[in-house]
Amino acid sequence: MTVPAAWYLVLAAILFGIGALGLLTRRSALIMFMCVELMLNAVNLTFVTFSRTLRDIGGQAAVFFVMVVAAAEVTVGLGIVVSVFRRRNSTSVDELAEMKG
Amino acid sequence: MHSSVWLTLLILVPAIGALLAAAARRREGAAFAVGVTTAVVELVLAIVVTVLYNPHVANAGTFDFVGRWVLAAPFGLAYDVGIDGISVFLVLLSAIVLPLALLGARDRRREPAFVGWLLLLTSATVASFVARDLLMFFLAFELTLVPSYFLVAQWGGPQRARAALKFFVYTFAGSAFLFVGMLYVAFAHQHATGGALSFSYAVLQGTVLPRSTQVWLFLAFAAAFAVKSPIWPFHTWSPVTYAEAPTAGSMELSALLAKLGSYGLLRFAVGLFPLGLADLRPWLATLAVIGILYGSALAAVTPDLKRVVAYSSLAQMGFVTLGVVTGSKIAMVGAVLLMFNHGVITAGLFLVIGFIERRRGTATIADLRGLQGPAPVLAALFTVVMLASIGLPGLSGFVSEFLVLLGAFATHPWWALVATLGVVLAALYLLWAYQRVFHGRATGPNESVADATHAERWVLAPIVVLVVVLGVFPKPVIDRITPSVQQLIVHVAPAGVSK
Amino acid sequence: MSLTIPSIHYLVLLPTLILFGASLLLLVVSALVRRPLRPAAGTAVTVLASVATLVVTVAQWRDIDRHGASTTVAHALALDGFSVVATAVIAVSLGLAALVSHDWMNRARVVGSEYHVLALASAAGAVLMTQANDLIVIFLGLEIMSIGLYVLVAFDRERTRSAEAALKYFLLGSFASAIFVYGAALVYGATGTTNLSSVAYFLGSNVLLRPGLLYAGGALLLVGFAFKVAAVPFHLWSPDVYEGAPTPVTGFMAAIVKVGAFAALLRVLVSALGTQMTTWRPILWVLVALTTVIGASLAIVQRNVKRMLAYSSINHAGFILLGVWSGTVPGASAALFYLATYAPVVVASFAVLTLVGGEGEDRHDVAHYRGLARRQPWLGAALAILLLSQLGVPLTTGFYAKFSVLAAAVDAGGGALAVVALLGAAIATVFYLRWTLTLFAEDEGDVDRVPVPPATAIAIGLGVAVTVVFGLWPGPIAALTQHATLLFTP
Amino acid sequence: MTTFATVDPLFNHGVTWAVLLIVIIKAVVGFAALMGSVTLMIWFERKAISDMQSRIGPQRWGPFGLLQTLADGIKLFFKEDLMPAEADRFVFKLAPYLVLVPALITFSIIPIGGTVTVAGHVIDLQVANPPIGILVMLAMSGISVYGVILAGWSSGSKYPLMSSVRASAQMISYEAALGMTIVTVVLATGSLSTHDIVNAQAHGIWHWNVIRLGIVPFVVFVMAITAELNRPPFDVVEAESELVGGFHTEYSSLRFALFFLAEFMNVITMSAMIVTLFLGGPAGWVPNIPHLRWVFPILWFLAKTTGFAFVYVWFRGALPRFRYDQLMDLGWKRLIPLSLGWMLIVAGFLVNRSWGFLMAALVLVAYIVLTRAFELGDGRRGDVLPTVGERPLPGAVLRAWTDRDSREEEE
Amino acid sequence: MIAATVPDVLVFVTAALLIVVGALGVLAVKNPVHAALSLIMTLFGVAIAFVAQSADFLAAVQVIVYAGAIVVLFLFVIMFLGVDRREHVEVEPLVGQRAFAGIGVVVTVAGIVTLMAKSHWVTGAVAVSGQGTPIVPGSANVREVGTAVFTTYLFAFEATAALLIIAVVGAVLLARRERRRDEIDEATASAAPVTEGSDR
Repeated sequence: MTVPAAWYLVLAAILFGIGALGLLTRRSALIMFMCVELMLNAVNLTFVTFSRTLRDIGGQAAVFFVMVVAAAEVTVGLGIVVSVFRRRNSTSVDELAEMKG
Repeated sequence: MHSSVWLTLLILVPAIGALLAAAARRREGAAFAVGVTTAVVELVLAIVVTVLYNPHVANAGTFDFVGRWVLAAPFGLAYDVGIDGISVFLVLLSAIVLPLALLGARDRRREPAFVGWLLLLTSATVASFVARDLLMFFLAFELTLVPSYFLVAQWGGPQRARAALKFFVYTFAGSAFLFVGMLYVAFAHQHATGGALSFSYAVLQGTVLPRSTQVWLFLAFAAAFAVKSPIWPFHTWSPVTYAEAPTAGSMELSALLAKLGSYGLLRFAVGLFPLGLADLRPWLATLAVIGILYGSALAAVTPDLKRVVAYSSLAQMGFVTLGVVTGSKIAMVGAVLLMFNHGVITAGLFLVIGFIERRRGTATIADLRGLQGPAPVLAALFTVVMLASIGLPGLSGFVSEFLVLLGAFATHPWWALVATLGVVLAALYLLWAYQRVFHGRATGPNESVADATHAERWVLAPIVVLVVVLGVFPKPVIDRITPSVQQLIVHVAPAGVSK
Repeated sequence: MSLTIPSIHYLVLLPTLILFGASLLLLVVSALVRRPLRPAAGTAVTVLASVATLVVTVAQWRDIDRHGASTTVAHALALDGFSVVATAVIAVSLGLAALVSHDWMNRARVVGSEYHVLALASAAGAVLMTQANDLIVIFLGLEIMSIGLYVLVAFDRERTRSAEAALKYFLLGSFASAIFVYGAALVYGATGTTNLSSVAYFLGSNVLLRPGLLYAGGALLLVGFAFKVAAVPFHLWSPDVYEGAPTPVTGFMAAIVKVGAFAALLRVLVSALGTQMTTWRPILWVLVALTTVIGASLAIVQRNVKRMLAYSSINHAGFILLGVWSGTVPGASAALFYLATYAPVVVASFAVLTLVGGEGEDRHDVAHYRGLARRQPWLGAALAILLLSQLGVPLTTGFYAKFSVLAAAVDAGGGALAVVALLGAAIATVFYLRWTLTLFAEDEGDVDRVPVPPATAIAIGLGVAVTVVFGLWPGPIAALTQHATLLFTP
Repeated sequence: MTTFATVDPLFNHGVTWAVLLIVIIKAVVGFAALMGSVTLMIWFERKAISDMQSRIGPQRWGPFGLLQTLADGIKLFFKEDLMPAEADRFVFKLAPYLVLVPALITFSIIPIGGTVTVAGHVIDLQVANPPIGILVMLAMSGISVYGVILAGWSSGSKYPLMSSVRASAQMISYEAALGMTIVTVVLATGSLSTHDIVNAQAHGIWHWNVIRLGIVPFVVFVMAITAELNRPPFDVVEAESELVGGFHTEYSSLRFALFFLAEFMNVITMSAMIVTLFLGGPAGWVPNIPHLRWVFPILWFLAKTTGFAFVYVWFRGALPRFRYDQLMDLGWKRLIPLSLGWMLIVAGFLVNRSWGFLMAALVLVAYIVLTRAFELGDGRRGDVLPTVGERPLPGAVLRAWTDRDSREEEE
Repeated sequence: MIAATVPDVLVFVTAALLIVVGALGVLAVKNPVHAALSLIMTLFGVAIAFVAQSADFLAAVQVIVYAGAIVVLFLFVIMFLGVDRREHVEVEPLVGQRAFAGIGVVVTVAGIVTLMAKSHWVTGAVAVSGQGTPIVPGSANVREVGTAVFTTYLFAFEATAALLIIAVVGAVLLARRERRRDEIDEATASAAPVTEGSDR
């Protein structure tokens, strides 16, 4: 038997937090985007851990879908980054100066 | 019992007139003609209804012309009309003010729209006076905002946009409370009886609510009506809006929309939550008295003639409020009568000021002087209306104010005593204003002010007639009001209102 | 080992199949013809698809009448009155938005059918969200809808701002998705399933003595939804995105995102977590209060009409949330009524903005609306009615929408919250009226008339007609939404 | 469908020290064998190419120049290790290992023989038999991209960077086709484990996947894997004429040797993988010689693998390099649709015959649609160079598939 | 629950270190390429955690999809755009925004962990729905995952098809060079005769 589920859950929560923090504090669109991936990975880890604890394969199936979504998001997201870059030579969110939050 | 078709016509005629007027945008003066025709038809209808009204209808409370159709059951929305002694005169008032406003304060700028909004406003006002359903009342009450907003915001003075907005936001915020309170009552009733959602006044009157709830609900209702009325300290929108509005707008606002507030207070807040009133009475009476004194004081010092009337309206509405909340039958009758009389008087005052403004382009007291010389008839007309407003015995204002004070003395002597001071102050500030504007020696542009034209005289004539007739012989009116007030008092009697 | 493939009720799937099928059809056809497709082709297919969807919803409604609500494909999708009405609303929004986009594309000289491909797919995603009965399916529907919208937001290649808005929308959108799916994971841990019916069943048959995990999951789900519907304080993206996106897209987005996200939110909160109402209500209370008041307040200071409408839409989101807050059957149907009446209005409003904004979208200041109703009475009056409807003036659908959510809230014991929301509405009147008044103000005289192409005119006309006709006679929609209750209500 | 034992029989009785020892021995032997064969492979390639080009090739060191590779290695070891000034030092050092390690790991899942029983322990003759088997290979081919892409990037130099970008695009493009052919194999086998895959092909040549699945997946796989390895004719990544020396231009000394090592290791591993997936792995005729029966599968395996290693060398010797756009064209427009369509057909036939024909019909329709779409797409793209008609690839089948549309236009 | 053995703890610690260090790397490093490398590290850590919890199939998919495709795509875009050597940074759009975000995230995560701990980490009934297939520890569960995907999550699986199509269409549309009708009219006018034999 492996280590208690709690360890993995806390690990996932920390990973999620780091991802969220990165998304909120970094200014480079690409890295913000990587942080989203971190968050999704935390979700996957959580799903798998629960799946093991609950002895239900559903959690693993859910991870499968999260991965598909991640792939789709990356495709479009990078497309947007490229598109922005083509129009303005930067991907830094701060430089979206025309906009005021 | 008469058919509710009359009331429906009263609502529909101006609405249709408004559409026709708006459609008549091509031809010069066509809209005005449509407006006047509509106004005359409306007035005739209103007079017919007033005459036909039977104050002793037994089987529908004191309401006549009743009719009820459920329009949208899920919302509890129903078309439910009927009038009693309280509302019949307010309907009449609406019908009287409309032609006066059209004829006396004609505005040729974008006339179709002007006439259209004015007619629409009348329609909404009449609808709210005849509504016997809380939701229908609320709808009409809110609908009055749109035309009056546009009237003020498009045809008003230099500060019109701000004034109109202030007016709209204040009243809208006030009605938020009314709306929630109304929903609460309806749901309380629905939960108690288990039937369909209904906002019918007659039905909701039967709802038994705990005392504390009634206090809260009364406050919620009062919030909306206090803004509209206005009651001190919710009046801050009124002087600026009255001053900035075009003459017709000021007339409608002060003569009718203000009455909507006090009417709502009397009909719905008092009628539905007698226990709430019982707890809140001293506070409301105090506010009313403060309003009387405050309005009078500011009317004395304000530099603008329109604002003088605005503040005097605040004071007069203080009397109405005092009459409504004291709970004595006499005071209530007085309050209802005062609503009508004040409506007539204030419309007259604004008309005269409008005439002056039309001639001089300003209503600032400091710019006016000695108008009596060049315009004696105008001065005379102003004097009559002003004296009525002061409450000179023999004119209509006196009767109603006297009744209010009489009733109030019986129940709230101290308050009444202070309020009496307001009568004195009214004499002071109005006479002073009169003196500054009409007396003295006319110089500069004031010298060449034209006297009242025939048209203007004819417009003011009905007001003068009403002021005099109701001052001398108010009995038929009082006779029609009393049974309804009596009915209301019987309903709220357990709360110890009657005296 | 053999698989038992779950039974599939194709009627349930049909709206999604039609919308997505139309999308694929356009995609394939545009790959197979030599010249790029004219916008007319895409518009025609989209409008037909939305009409077909509407027809299907009628059939679905009859089916529900006969057999009652049901789930299908291993309980992943629910067929209930709620989803049917929401689907119909999405279809209507899609059709109207397609008409508006048609003229926009002609004006901007955009060719090809990609716009409609994406719009149809987004709508399909939104429909999925309304039907989804499983957190994972909600998530996928959310993503299908959002991804289409991200691209649509970036669609205007003339303006840098469009792509920047897309980037911002994308980053915050995926942030929201991640939060949402983390919430789904925690709910899965708390209940052992992601299926909403099973969650409801589990929570109904077990009393959780230590519901911390469930609370955490529910809160995260709520935050995810709050981002999507731009509830304060999760609204920061919305004004920028609304402003940056091509105007027809903004209207489309404002309509379908709200319908999809609120439908899913209702299903999650009311159906699945209905037993936990006492827990999520206080959170929603705060959200509603903030959203209505702050949304309206921030709208006042805007000069750009698109941003103004963005904040106004935040304000509306607050009102719809109020219906959700009630957590009752009337609350759900009130929220649905609100959505059903708001969607056409907002699409039509943005249609007017599209026209006035002009090519290059540089005429979005309130000042550009000066005297519009004088120059073009019909257009001006239409916008005035739409604005007044959003304001909630009686005799428009906006009034009944606000009425029903407030009624539901008061009924559920939220009088204070209703007052707060109404004060928010009172604040909102400031900018609606200021704008309306501008329409009727004297203009400088040398302003050109705005061309009004027929398709957009139809869309605006329909929007106005809906708000006026049902404003005078709200019975049908009200009855429809009242019967459209959720499958599992506590 | 038969159920396969997915768990290594070695672990049937728990993990003991003896078992651990066996695992370690397997790993060491596998590693050593691979390293040894790499030296042989390099020698083999040089010799074979030399023969094709009528040269002699290495001959000085050892018999037939067999020790030439060793000598080259020693030379590289003593050369100066250069670090470009603009380089990203950490990544620059990391990259070679990222190429090497996946190659090694991939080899570990290849079954090189049947089973032997030593002291009661049943030992599979493969380093590891994870239940997810073939996915390890896909994963590792995914990882090996990083070595290439990071090596080029970290050099801080233009041409290597360009080469990296090409490499990443190429590898991603071909991975899809690769994955789908593997799916075809997995569909037919019903298991991901390489062990099961070879077992399923053990009953004669007609059960080999190359025949059982139709020749198409095999051909696609060979092409895709060649592209994955950046081997000729898909070696645009290191096209000397365009990109100097490719992504490892800036590398020298031992690090360069590591790249070199990895490339040849990959050739062997992928040859072995082809043999495992399509040619029955160690399957073959086994003469009934007591105690030596276990040797023959290994010999069969080695023979097949060597044959394939020769094919790679042959490619290199015989075929000119693709242009970059042709390469992408081939990957996206031919191989991916082809492998996808074939996968669907195979899946259909696995259910039953009518489904198979239905799928085939659908694929045919899709093919027609795609051809039309591609043709139009080429027509719309005004600024791109026209594609070349004759594609320098072996195999008439593939040419027929890939060239059909251009031939039609010729007519 | 049986107490964890030393190897299990070691595996966990390895995974946790990889995950946390990698994540912090993404959070902290300047260079996007390094961030991508850190991301891979985290991804591998997660893959190890998957294996340790008998989700071998997912671990493989994790490496194939995330490391093999997603991060490569990242790197590809980074290099394609040439944004690797600089990150335009260090303007605070809102005063104290970063500190605020930091506190917010820490509080949220702490809150989630506390709530989870209070509910003893997991409260769902074991295989409550009865639709899911149970996990067999020690096997790869490929078959079980497949079964779940094609039964319980059949619809979700079909929805992914739509998702991926829309994503591809969107990405192609975004990355394509912009053309407007007038340009295309020109292009087709000149290209039309060429298309017939353009392959030469």
